[in-house]
Amino acid sequence: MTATLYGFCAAVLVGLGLFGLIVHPQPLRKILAFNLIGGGVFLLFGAVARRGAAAGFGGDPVPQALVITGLVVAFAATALAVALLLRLTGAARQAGLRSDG
Amino acid sequence: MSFDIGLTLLVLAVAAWTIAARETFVAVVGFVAYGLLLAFVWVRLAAPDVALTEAALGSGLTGGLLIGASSRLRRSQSPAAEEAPGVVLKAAAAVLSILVSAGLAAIVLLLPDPAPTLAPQAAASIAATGLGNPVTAVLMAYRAIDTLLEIVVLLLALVGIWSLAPDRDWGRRLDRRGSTDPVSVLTFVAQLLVPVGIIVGIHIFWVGSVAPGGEFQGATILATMWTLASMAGLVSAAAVTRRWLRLVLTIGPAVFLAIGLAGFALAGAFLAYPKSHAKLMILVIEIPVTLSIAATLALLVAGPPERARQ
Amino acid sequence: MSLVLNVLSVLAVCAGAFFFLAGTVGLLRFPDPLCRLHALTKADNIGLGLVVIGLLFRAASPLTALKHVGVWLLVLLAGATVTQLIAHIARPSGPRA
Amino acid sequence: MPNSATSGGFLLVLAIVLPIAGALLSLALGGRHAERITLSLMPAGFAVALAIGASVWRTHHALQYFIGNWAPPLGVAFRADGLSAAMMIAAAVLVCGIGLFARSQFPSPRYAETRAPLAFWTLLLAVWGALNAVFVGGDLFNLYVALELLTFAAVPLVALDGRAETLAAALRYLLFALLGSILYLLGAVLLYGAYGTLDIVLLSDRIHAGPVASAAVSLMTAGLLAKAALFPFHLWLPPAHAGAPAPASALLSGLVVKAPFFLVVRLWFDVMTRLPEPAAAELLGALGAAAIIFGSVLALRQARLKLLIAYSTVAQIGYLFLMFPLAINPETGHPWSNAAWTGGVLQAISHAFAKAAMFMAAGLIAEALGHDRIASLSGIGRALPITVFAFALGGLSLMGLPPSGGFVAKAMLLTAAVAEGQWWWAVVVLAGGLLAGGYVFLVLARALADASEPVPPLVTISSGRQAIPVALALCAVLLGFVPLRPSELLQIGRPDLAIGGLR
Repeated sequence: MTATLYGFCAAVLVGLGLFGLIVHPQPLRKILAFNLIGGGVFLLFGAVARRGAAAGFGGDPVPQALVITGLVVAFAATALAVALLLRLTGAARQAGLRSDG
Repeated sequence: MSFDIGLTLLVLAVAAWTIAARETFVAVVGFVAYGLLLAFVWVRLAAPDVALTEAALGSGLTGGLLIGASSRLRRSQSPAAEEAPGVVLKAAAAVLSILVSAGLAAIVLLLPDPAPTLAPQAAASIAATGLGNPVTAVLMAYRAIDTLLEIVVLLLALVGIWSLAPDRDWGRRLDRRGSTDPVSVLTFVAQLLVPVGIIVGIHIFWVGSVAPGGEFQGATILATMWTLASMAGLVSAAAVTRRWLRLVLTIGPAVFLAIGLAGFALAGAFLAYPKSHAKLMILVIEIPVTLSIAATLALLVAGPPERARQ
Repeated sequence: MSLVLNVLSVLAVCAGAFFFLAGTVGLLRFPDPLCRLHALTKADNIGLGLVVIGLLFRAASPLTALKHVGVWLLVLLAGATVTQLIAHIARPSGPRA
Repeated sequence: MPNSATSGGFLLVLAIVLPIAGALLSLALGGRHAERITLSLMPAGFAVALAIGASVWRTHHALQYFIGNWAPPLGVAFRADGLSAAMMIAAAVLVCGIGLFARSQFPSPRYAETRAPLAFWTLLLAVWGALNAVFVGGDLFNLYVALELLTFAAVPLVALDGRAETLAAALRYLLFALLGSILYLLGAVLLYGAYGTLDIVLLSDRIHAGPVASAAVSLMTAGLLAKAALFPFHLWLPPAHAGAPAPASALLSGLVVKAPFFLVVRLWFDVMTRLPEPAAAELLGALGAAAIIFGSVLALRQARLKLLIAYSTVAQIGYLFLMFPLAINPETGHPWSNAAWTGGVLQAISHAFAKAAMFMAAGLIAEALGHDRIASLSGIGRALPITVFAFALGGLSLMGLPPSGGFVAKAMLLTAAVAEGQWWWAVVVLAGGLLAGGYVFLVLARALADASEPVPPLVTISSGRQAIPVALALCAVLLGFVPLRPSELLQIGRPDLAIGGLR
């Protein structure tokens, strides 16, 4: 029951993130929305894991472990995207200064 | 159950706020709260290992990274206004999102009952790994190849970030902006907190073989402590060209690979551990891996080597 | 005996929750950043302290109790630091140059 | 599929471990060593790919390996069938060619380490390892990690020069790729929730038609299409592929976009063996057709050579997806559906060679002239005849003229379309060929024209560097001598059902 509830929660989170990804023009907001979707997808893993509780475990450890891997990958993605964005902002500003001056 | 319903509503409200907020900075703060709430959800889903990772990495380190980015972007905001999305686009996006959510929710209801699970198999094989925490067994034994490749993913992200450095700044130290804060409170608290945090990080890593925790969670805490210390001006990163830094970064995956290859000879397969020494070999992998992950995460947050701009 | 402990525990946690509520109301209603910070720290320091005291009555082992107190101390430390830093930026004369 | 590891399975591990270890070593030693490590690993990696191909060919069975002796569903399997082997060999040849070609562009620094060479050589090895991981992955989540490995290695290659345009292109590429990954992962978790395994072979046994399977496969396919830049997800590709340095463009356009396509093939032909989805296959075909027409027309209108080639990639990716409506047939086991499948795969491989050669040629032309404006190419044919020859040979394959791999691939698609009575796909193939002829001719006509005004002093290009694109383009031509029928190597290890129509 809990698993189903959080499964619904995950479904709505994915939708919310997708909406943000489409409507926000700023890249940082897109990165944020991507992380929101990620949270939803990982939560779905959690719901699936909870449904698979057996053998004395509160949840299926396989999807739980996959989430940990996924979270680390998502962090790396965010860090790379943020670094690209900051560098792009800097480069664009320099290019703007040069064309102004 | 009512607690779970309340928590769900709260998570959704914060998520919606994050999307709806006008200011990016506000949205980022909302995201940090969202991550912390998700950590609670993970506890409710009987996944304490994930809860720790979510709190430390998904909310903490990611949040710190995004807060830093949003404040830097705010300072350098270009006057040209971003084009706002039209009503049609918004409506279409809303319809699409609602359809996706509804579809996913329907599928959640359609999942088979009883659910298929690998928990019994994971439990049956755990003795061969010498571990007590099934999640660690999945990460370090059953699916060790995923973990190995994932560490390489982290390193590649770092190479990617470094490759963004201006050529003239290659070989410089990674200066953090505003590091020497005149307010000494930060320095004071860093001196107090960092040793505690390091102990907590090592503890969380160490108990990972039998209890919730592990190398990723521990490494994240260590990385956070390094970031805090560098914000307070207590430490500063070495130049990216330093040989010892490169060794720290690569020693973890290198040992992982080496022991994996040794598995060919010792246990008949890549990344297989001989039964009698499985736990020891996993530990031998985990210690350098934790070190490498911590260093990589900290440097990912620090960004490319760049001259500090005034 | 356990009844007395339970009652004490519930009372302390409720009192803590009240401070959190008051702190939140203050955060939302107070006029300027310094007042808001003041309200917030009350929730963090006293509210969390009372909740921790309430949980101490139910702690399974001395080690768990020690961890509870450790959490409280760390939150106190972090709260005090962050408040100090925010106040520095937010005070009427602005941050010291 | 045997239930245990096959002999020679360890080769699959080596195919991934060698480049990954090399990338780690490059990063650790840095400086002057990165290039040396990459170049010295190339023969070994190439030999491993050949050994895998030979082993698959000899035993007529797919290679299989269980990592750590943990059998699926708990563990992760690597498998290499004929398709994997062919892709791995193609990737090895291309990576070696690109490595040799890039030596003068990313030279080892004499003293202090410099940024771009370190990043390029490390990332080149990482792309290689990631591609091999995609080609041998037998587990959907392991494939997710492999795809991310590929993304993180490929994106920084776009922005190596640090200009604002390429940074913007890289950021857009990354955002599309991340959306693709997360959709793929969403589909994977649904499959795990429904069937309790992520292993491709086990899944193909357990999966049955229903909303869960359809939703999961649609989500995963959509995510992969975003990464493969199939129309209408192609927006990120032209600026990224045109903005990257020439060797990186060759790598990205030739190989990196083929990895998600490869996974769509895996998903549709190996996971969903029992779920023919004609309607969805028609949709994929329609998107492919739109990509062919749209990409070709846009390529014709480009003023810059590298952008023209990048838009041509958009079009050529479209051909790959024509194989879905032609090979997934309502009347299963149509004798020509197998030819369509082979044609699609052959198109992926021959386009890889042809496009890499063309991007290299364009890079050399831009280096010699200092620009790549098509309107001012006159005289370059006289200055760099070998390079222009390589471009023309590559163009042959794009147009689908004999002898070339592109000809065989498109002929198979065409014949399958006619034989199955789906003539509209044949019209698209022909129209795409004509348009490709148009844009290749546009470039060649300019390049071969005599300069009306004196050509500005050119940077000299060594003939050794010019030889590499020619060699790759010749590989694309040699593929034209593959017999016009379902290739035997590619059929090894395919589920029995699909082979039904062959014999």
